[in-house]
Amino acid sequence: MPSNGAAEAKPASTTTNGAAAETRRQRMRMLISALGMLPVLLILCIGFHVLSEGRFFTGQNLGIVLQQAAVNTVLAAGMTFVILTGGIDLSVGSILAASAMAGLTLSKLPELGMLWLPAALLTGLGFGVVNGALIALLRLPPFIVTLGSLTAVRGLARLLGADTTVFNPSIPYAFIGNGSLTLVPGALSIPWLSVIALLVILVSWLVLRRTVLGVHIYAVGGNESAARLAGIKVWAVLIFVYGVSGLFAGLGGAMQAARLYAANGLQLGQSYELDAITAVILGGTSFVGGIGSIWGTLVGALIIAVLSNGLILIGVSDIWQYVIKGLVIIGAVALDRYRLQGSART
Amino acid sequence: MPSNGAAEAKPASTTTNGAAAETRRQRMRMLISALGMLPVLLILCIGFHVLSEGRFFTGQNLGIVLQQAAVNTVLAAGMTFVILTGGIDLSVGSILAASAMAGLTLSKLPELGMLWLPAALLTGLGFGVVNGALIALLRLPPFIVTLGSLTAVRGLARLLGADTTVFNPSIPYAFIGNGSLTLVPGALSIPWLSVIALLVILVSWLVLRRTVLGVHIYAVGGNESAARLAGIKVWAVLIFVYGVSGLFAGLGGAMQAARLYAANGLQLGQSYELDAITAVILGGTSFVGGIGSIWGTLVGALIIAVLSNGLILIGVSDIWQYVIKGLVIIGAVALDRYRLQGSART
Amino acid sequence: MNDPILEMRGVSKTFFGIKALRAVDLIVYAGEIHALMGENGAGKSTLMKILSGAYRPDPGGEIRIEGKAVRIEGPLGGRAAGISIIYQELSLAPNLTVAENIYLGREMSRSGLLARGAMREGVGPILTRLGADFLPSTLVAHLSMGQRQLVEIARALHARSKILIMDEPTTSLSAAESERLFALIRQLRAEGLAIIYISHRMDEVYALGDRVTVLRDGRLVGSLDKPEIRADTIVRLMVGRDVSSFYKKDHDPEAGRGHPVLAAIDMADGQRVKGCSLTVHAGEVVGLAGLIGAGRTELAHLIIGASPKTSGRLELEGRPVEIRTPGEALEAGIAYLTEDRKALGLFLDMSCLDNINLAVLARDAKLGWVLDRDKARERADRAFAGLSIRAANAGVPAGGLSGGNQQKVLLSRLLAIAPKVLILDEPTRGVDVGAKSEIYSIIDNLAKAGTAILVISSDLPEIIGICDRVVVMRAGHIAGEVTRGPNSPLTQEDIMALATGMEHLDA
Amino acid sequence: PSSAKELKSIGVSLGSMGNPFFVALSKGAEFEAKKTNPNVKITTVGFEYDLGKQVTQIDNFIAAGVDLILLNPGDPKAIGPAIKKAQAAGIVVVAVDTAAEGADATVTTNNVQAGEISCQYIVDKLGGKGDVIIENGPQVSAVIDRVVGCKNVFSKNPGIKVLSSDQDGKGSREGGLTVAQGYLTRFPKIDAIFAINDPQAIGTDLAARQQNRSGIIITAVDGAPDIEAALKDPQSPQIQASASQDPFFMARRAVQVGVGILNGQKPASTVELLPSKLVTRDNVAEYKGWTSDRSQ
Ligand SMILES: Nc1ncnc2c1ncn2[C@@H]1O[C@H](COP(=O)(O)OP(=O)(O)OP(=O)(O)O)[C@@H](O)[C@H]1O
Ligand SMILES: Nc1ncnc2c1ncn2[C@@H]1O[C@H](COP(=O)(O)OP(=O)(O)OP(=O)(O)O)[C@@H](O)[C@H]1O
Ligand SMILES: [Mg+2]
Ligand SMILES: [Mg+2]
Repeated sequence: MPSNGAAEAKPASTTTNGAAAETRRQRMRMLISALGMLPVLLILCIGFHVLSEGRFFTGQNLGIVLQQAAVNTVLAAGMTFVILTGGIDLSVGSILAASAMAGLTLSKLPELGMLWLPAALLTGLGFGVVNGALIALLRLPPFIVTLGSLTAVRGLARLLGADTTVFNPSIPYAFIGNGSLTLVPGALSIPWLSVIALLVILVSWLVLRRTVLGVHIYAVGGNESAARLAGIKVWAVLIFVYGVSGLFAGLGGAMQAARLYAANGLQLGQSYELDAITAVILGGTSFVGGIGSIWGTLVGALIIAVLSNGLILIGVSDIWQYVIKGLVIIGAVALDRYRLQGSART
Repeated sequence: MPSNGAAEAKPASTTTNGAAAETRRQRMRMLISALGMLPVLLILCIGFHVLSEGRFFTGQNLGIVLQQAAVNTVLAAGMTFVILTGGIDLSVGSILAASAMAGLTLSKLPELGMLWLPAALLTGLGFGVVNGALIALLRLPPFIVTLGSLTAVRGLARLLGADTTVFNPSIPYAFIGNGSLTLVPGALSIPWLSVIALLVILVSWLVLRRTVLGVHIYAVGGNESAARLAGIKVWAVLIFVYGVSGLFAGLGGAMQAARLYAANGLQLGQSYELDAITAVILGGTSFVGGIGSIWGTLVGALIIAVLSNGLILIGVSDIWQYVIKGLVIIGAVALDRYRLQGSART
Repeated sequence: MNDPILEMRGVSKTFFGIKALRAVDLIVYAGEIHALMGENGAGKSTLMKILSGAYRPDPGGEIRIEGKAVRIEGPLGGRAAGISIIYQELSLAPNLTVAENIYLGREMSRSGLLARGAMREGVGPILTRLGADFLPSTLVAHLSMGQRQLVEIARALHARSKILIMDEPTTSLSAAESERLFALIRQLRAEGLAIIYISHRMDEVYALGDRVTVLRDGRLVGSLDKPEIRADTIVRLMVGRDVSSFYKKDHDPEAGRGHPVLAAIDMADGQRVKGCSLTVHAGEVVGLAGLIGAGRTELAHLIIGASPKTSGRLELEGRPVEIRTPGEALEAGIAYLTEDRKALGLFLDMSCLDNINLAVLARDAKLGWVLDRDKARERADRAFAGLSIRAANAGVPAGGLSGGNQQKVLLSRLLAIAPKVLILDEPTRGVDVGAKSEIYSIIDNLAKAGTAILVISSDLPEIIGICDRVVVMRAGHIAGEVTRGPNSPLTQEDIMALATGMEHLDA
Repeated sequence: PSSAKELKSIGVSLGSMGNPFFVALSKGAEFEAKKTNPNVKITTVGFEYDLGKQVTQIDNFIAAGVDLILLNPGDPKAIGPAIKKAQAAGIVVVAVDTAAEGADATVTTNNVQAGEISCQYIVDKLGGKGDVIIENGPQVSAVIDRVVGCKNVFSKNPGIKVLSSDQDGKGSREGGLTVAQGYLTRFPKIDAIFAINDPQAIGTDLAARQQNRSGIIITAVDGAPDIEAALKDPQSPQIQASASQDPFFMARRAVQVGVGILNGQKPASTVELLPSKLVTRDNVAEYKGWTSDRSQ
């Protein structure tokens, strides 16, 4: 019997040790996967800096990159919510265009001009909620619903401006499109567009990681039928995420309108959905749903912006920009897969 | 003991009855879901016939519809293979463009001109196999890989023609693009494009439903790890389906080249992937993989073509065409869901 | 019986630095049923997956089959070596038919074309032998858990191999199906097959096992020959202590039984459940027994609003309640433990912590929405300690745990709710003896505290061990009820008679 | 000339580099720029008719420190603020093909006039009487101008009936083919079709040939290489005229004007309109197309 007792003690202690090692290893693993594509982003930045003879890491250029990443970041943040539930939103580009058109049209009315910003946001929210309702209540596949609204909302955006460009050089709140927030007078300032994008990321992070709703979103993406059985109102979660995606598309529309002072129902936002989805997936969020983080999305959006900016900076021709962009996207994910190989489950 | 035996026989016989009834119910269900969107297609056709004052159901117009549906049908057939495994192929439009460019460029060489058709097919197959290898061997997500090649192959397509429109008014085999196969001389003829599309559907059906490989494709889509455990070479299946998708995109490229006598690396095939995916999903194939049929895809592709043709026929303006198309796509799936509600389990 | 058909020596397996197996030996002879036992997470399934080729072992070990050293490369290698396996996790393609699943990976074809008809005919005999009540052409998606398990068994048997591995094949089977399977297994043993049998049901091991090998923490702790196979010896090897009082039933059904808490009246769904009524009182443990496909799970789903009902009503503590969704059931105080923990229960990619807290997040939240992370961690730690869940910590994804530990995580979620009515569908499926006795004592304590408990189980000894009375379902109807009297204990025979519809014959 | 400021780098942002028109434009720009400074660095990008993308490209040009931006504006007015930003960074901006508000100069084909001569040809051929179609395209200002010019002419002739002008041929062969197939089925009698560019005209001709419809006069605007071939091809007699543009020359002019401004020479007028000449089946032999070698 004593021998038995000893035998019992031994495995117990080793498992405790093992558990500690396990935890350490897990922390490493989580750190690595949280870092995600950051190394790729850094490599790209340094590469472009060298190749562009020092033009990349200048205050002005970094400001431009941030500003260019802003709209896509906002769209991708909304897309992250949607993809986390295992869905997809192809309509963000069209909703962006419709919201910008609605906002600009309103901004030209003398009395109501100041309301253009909320109007754009509400337009986006409205379309998003309709998407969500169709998906959640009629149980239609997200791809088809948002593909349908990609087309239909594009048509509405064109109707709003009677198929012309709406232009308003004196649009209120234009500063959000072209102004900068001065942090240190004369030395450090950040474009308002980037400030908005960062705020969107922060709010998204809060919702996803610090609220009950956030856990529910991950749960619906992880296992929808289990979520339903666990008492989660899946339909409400779905309407929420598509609503957020629409709202952020509306915000993106407002940002573009303020940046361009103009919008065109046909041209604005064409195939923005692909960039947004790419940012989300580059950021490590899984299409299956339930896995991913908003910080990854931010890095993904920055990679796309750095790539566009850097290739022009070093004077690569338009055609080769296509080829290189495509290869870099595949390469980045391959690198990521390789990097995680040791640590991830198969 | 004998009583036991008799008692055992009884539930067995009732369950056999139950099983037979169950099978009958299943057959009904399968018939209904195989019929799929056919009712929607018919409603659309009849609607357009009435609204266009009898112009829709004319031999000539039906020929046009079939012809316009042909390329998308071929792409959607390849996409069906891919989506059945739970994947997606966003690169078909770009591969189509690159194949058409390769074919047309070759067709202008005097000695090798006749080889343009196989060259286009091989170009498509090659890109498809590369997609498949990246997805199957490096285990990269299909969305990202094919998004990357959507961009990179588009660049290559432009490079092939030095970024201009390549045209060849005397391209060999031009008949496949504009000729018709005469069935009853002077009375009945079918455009060659449609003949090719139908052949593609037939071959796809044979492979999917009548070969071992077909079962393996469905198995990989239904439960990838189960397929792996059953000894199926999942990687080979994946390379095959993306190869098929590429090959069919190459065929689509050849069809477009023969139809237009020209190709442009940038413009040709833009956003064809969306139409192909829409056809597949309208046809009832599930994004999750493992569920769907190639006949559904054919019906889906016809719906899209009828919609485009019909709206022009009844003189709906371009803008409203967008709106109506989007709504019809959503409406069709909603109708389908409603129709199936009675017969399917939740 | 002199030369072993299978020798595994010094087999180890490491998952990303975690040792799941440490130099394990296993020797199996032809014509024996070799039971492999051990607690949840001991490494049984891992060892078998190495044998079937699903996992590659760490370098160093050796596998000999019929004396020849073999390297098993992938599932095809396992099959070529004469090994077939029923995996613990069901591994069927739901979108394919029964016949297609059974032939998966080795389909029949004639001149290049698939021979569907021949395949359907080919699986007929084996399905009949297993007593399956579905056709080869049925889609697996339309089968219940138990029926799916029969398909897995049919697939393994159909492969006609030398070594047959069964990893918990009876978890979804009820007594009748299990008996039929046992007869088949004995027959295969007589034909000279070597059968490796994994189960947490002790009675099965006593009934079948010729030899028992026990694993603990990835190590071999001992082998027992037929005469030594007794509950005390096995359990002591497995858990390192005695588990004396296995079924725990301290609550007094007579004294403790309170008012009726849950009354389901005339519930039907128009398909599988045809007008069922039952009542559960406070402090009572009611068993719901029946053959597979009898409709027990469906009835539970109707009660909690997980599927739409065509008729019937519910009363909770005497008052009628309208429950349309599982969420409403939870709000009313009815909690349900699903029988299908992977598909309907757990969130495999989420942490155990989130899995445990999911149902009470809103209740715990600060300001109505903000997560209270301290409370959640406390609750998870308490669950880990209380149910001795084995995982590095509560932060690991639930998918990485062994089956039994996953079950405990899922159960913890329900216990966190502190419901009035607890419906447990196969609560100890895949759970080891130690954990089982823990779960039984939890059930007992809840009953003592006044919770009304309905236990759906296909494990008859379990039902008899823990329940106060047993309601039996047959083909969608309530076939009757078996009550424990002062002098008349519950018996398997009474329950089986009702479940199979032979009560009049026995009487 | 004694250049006060050397031209070191140019940024060019054009509609779509897949269009031979813009390819010819970029070649013209390169030719002229290399003449000024053989080591000049030219970055040419297509904005794919996305205004946002074009503004982004201009930002990138500013960051890259170019001296001159040549752009085909996505929208004549809306691009104004971006142009101001570039000018504030000391960059000279010249618009090509479409006028842009605030640009230092604009060099463009007179698109209204191009539409007018192309449609006047139809009116003349039909003798002022017939059913015609305006096959519209993407609503960019060049297309809008061409349609305006065309409608100007048609509206002056009461005998001409415009059956439809609200379908988008997407500016491509394929779009033209699809739209024309619909038109030909919808209208049993069509006397002439004005397509807003050459690819659409060729697609329209393919549709007509497929349906064995003859006697339809098809005209367009551009004078692209494929319309040259079609105008010489006896198999496509229905394609009869195209109002030509000269992108190579347009770009050369634009660079010349830009370099002039860099050196302090203001042009007389900020907008330089290049007239369009009609290429017909009769004069196509003498036409010097976009791809002919112009570098002498
Ligand atoms: N794919 C995997 N990745 C990481 N760890 C794994 C994997 N499979 C098993 N493990 C770990 O290996 C150990 C042994 O697991 P295994 O499934 O073999 O246990 P088991 O004895 O079959 O338990 P149960 O009785 O619960 O089925 C466990 O700690 C488990 O967490
Ligand atoms: N087509 C199906 N799709 C998904 N799940 C199904 C399907 N058919 C049955 N099921 C599941 O199988 C089970 C059906 O079991 P049922 O209620 O008929 O009998 P039971 O007595 O609970 O038997 P079992 O012991 O097999 O659970 C339920 O869990 C049900 O959800
Ligand atoms: Mg196991
Ligand atoms: Mg059940």
